[in-house]
Amino acid sequence: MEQVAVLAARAEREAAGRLAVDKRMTAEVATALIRDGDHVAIGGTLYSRTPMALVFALLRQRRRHLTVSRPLACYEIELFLSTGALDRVVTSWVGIGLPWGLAPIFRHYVERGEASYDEWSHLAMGLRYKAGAMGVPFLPSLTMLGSDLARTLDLQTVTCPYTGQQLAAVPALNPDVALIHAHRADMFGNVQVDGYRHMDADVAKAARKVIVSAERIVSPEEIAAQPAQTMLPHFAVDAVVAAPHGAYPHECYGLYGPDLEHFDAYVSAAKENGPAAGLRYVEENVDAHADFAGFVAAAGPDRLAALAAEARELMPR
Amino acid sequence: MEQVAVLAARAEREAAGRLAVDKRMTAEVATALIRDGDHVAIGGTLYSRTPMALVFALLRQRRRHLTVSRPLACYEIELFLSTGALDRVVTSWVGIGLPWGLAPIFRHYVERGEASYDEWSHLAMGLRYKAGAMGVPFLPSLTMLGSDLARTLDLQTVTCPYTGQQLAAVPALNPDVALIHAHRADMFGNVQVDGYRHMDADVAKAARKVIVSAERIVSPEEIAAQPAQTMLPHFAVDAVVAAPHGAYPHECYGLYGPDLEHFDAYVSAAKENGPAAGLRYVEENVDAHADFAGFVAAAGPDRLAALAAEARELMPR
Amino acid sequence: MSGVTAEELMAITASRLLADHKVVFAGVGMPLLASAVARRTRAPHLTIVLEGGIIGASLLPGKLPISTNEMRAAYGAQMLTDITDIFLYAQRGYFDYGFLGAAQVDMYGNINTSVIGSVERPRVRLPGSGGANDIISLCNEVLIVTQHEPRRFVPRVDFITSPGYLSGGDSRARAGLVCGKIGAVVTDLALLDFEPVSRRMRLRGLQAGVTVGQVRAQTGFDLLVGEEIEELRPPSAEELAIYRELRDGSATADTEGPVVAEPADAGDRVPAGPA
Amino acid sequence: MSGVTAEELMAITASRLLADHKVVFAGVGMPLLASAVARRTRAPHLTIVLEGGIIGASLLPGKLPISTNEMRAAYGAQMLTDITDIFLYAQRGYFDYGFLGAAQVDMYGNINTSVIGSVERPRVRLPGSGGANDIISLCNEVLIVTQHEPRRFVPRVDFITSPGYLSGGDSRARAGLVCGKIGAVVTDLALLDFEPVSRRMRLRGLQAGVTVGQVRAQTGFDLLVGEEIEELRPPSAEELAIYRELRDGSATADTEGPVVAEPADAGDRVPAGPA
Repeated sequence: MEQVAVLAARAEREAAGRLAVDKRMTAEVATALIRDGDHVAIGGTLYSRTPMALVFALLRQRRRHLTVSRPLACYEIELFLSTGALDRVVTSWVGIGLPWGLAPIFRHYVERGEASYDEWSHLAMGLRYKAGAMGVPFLPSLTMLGSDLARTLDLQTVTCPYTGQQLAAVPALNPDVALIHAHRADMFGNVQVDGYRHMDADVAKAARKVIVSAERIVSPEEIAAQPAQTMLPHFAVDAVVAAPHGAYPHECYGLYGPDLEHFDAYVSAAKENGPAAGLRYVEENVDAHADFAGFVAAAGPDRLAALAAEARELMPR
Repeated sequence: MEQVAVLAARAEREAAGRLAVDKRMTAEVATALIRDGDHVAIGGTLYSRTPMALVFALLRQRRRHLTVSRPLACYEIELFLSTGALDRVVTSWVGIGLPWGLAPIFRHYVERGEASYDEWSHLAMGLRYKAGAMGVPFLPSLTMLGSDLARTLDLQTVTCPYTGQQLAAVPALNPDVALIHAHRADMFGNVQVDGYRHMDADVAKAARKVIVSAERIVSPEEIAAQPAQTMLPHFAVDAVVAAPHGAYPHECYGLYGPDLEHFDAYVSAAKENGPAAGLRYVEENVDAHADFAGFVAAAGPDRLAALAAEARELMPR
Repeated sequence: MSGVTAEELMAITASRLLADHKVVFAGVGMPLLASAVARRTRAPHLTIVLEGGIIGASLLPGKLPISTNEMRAAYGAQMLTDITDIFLYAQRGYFDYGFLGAAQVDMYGNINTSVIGSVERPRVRLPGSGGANDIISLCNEVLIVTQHEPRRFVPRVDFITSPGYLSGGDSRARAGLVCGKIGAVVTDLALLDFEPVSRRMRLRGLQAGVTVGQVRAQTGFDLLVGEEIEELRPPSAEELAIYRELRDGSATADTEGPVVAEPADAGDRVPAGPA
Repeated sequence: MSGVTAEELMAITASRLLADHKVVFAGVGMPLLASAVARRTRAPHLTIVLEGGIIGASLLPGKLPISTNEMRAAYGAQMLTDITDIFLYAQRGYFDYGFLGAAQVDMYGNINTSVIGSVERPRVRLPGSGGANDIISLCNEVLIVTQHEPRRFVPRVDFITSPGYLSGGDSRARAGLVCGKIGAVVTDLALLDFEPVSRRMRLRGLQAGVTVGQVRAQTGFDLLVGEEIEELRPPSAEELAIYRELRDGSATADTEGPVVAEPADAGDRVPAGPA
């Protein structure tokens, strides 16, 4: 387990003094904030609202010795592993999704001991980010008690001073950088999301630096028109990246469904060729394009239109 | 401080088995759930979205030995005191509001030792409800440390098992009954609120029984049309009361402003006559009407229209 | 006529354990199907909660979600919130049932979905807990649904991802798990529960045509056998039709004639979706 | 020409302490006015946060909120959330400044807004902490703004509602208050801070025309005096005009000619609004 350093994260926040300025930049410039060895938290969950434009920009940079945490991790983990960027995964679950079975490249690295997997419960991940976001070093919970998860991670307990009840002390996590994809943001970094929010608000507030990509960059007036929809205020954000279809081939609530055919092709190759398939995927889908827009364009307008129609059909009327 | 009893509250919740049925009833029937000696938590804050229709129904019943908690308490506290219903107030602040000075009837009772005031910090109240809502006996925080609030309340501390940091252990509060006013609810008790939510979600989830009044009773389909606006699910609610203008003379976000003239008249009388003025207010505004609708009607259509116009003017466009 | 798959048999058996008006915390796949069947049959007021932050999920037949975090899971929902909040509802005691699958389950209901072999150098690295550990720690009652095979029903799981009754007796409570219970284990062969004192797994019912001996042969540990063993009703034609319509989007299956369990799909032995 | 009230003098002096691009956690009344003046003058990118759950508050001149929880406070906001969440932002270190008033303040910056007399049988039961205790415990820097009177500047407050430096030295940190500092005390007579080692209150600046002796006479304890005492600029005509427009809804005041402080309104000595 990493050291709990919520006070250090707070001190850094106090000292950093974010400015209320235009924070728009490209994904490449924004992800250059990330250093070798950093802990990067990726927002969204599994294949929903994954900040894929930012993930791709980070993959392009071939960073080394990263730790990545996520609520539930999908095949982006395998891409980081295949390109040699990742030492450690911190999450509660790694896979592709129900129909596709186990994640073959992830298995390859973890079963050989070439990458490590800190396995927490799903709520524990949520509470780790929440404690980091709240500025406290731990939160008490009834989860993980008695399990081998707790034993493996050396999870500590805490005793309630009023009742004597023994609870798990879930330690705060303050990632170095958070990557978040949102529906809308203004140039200052006021961020709005539609539908459920996964763990994104806590992931971002816990992190020391926050990079947000958004489907649309909107005016501050458009943000103020629906202030209760705002998930993050500008002073919790360092960089704003315009990224239409920025979660593709994953889904973005209300805007486009997941591209399951894309998943199929990836998983077939990964099952057959392991890490080589992961590396090849990055070369063909990340490196081969000038930017993320090129990757999205390669999907073709018909496929994008079909995914958008699928999303619309599922929305409340 | 009351005993921390989050596990008992949970056991009660498990055993109670709320049914997913039509929960509509009158304010009088709903507030009959409240017993002498109960701890009643009142939602909203100060003079915003106070569940006044429910408060009035409870005042009418002349319960005894109640404890009342609230984020910030307004003159409803004085009405409970003046009618002999209240033994103890649990909050961080009691007053009428900036222009009106100290709350004279509240002072009368507390300075004579005829009612007690457990004074917490505002965040501590929020964390007390949140711990109760989360099902944990305490939450750690940096608030209240070193203060006479902590000393007076015998607030305990807890040590982080990872960092050694000493934090306040803010004890869970699980009120017997919560009273909440909302913009919309369906008959099952799915509850939606516009604008900010004060501490209402946590207040309700912490409580053992939950009574919700709503400006409008809507269809389940109308709830499902904006599911991200839902603040409470039906299984957290026991009773649903239709109450148009149910926060009047306090305000309801987007719908009507506070009736400051009504406050002026109340405060003038309270300053002059103390508890007798509070009792008289209840007789004239609660007892004299058959129901809350009668009290609202007495304000007259012109005043209500002016308050509605004031609210509309402040909303984002 | 079409036979009944092991999955159909388990889902429909499990659906009958869900009482009306309750709240069920379901994962995708069989738990969601079982919950949806219950809503369409004997528990129309059952509320389905999904960990993605979804309360009161409806389901579009034939478009069941693959993930609890995707739009299809949110279809028709009464409330959308965030993931952590959903689990905190569980911790408060709002969720009457939780559903879990298992790569391995032992005689005390402990579940492994983490590793086959050692955690340091696993033979198979499984996806991990997801919400499973939380569900078994926090929900009021947990139902375990899994195929009945000796390699799954093991004396001791390689790794306790999700704590059942730990080493039996009061060891669960002593570990601080003061809430929740393991209500039942539903398999393609049987219905089981846990003896109240020892907390060891106990046979309570048999799927149609199955014998106690067959169950014992498929169980890798010494199973307690209840005094009265119920014979479970086979899925009705109506239940099967509803199940298949939900899964496929239309009632494609012929539901006439006697219903017979087909051999379970061997497939992957691990639940591939997050619990 | 119209004179300057004590409140105007304090608000405008305080407004100058707010740097651009920072985040200020303001209460209603003078703190909000001071913050709004700062935004209209030297700190256009200042973000105003109100405890009702409001981030990025704008203000309609002449319609300032009476409560931080009312609609007028939310006018033009960038974000609305709940109360507890706002304070947790403070606990995370997002709020550069917090503003507090005081019924009593002592030489270590401890504040009382709870009781005059004993807590068991108070002579005056004041409203209580509201968010004041949280603000001084959690914000990065706190500014105390209050009129300079001996009955307010007491050697020892009757009750520590909001902990400043407690008994001085490192006693604040030893109590677990490892964040935050008391940056300044702004009064109608002076600007004060706290000596870094003893943490005793220290005179740093004088309002125009005020002497050290006058400040000492209005302070109920032995005040440290800094080596260099700044003379504070009186409010400019522009600052006054902006202040009065915000307060009254139009520039009613004549802002020509020299500006002189009028005697402060005696009034209630307690801050009547929640901090």
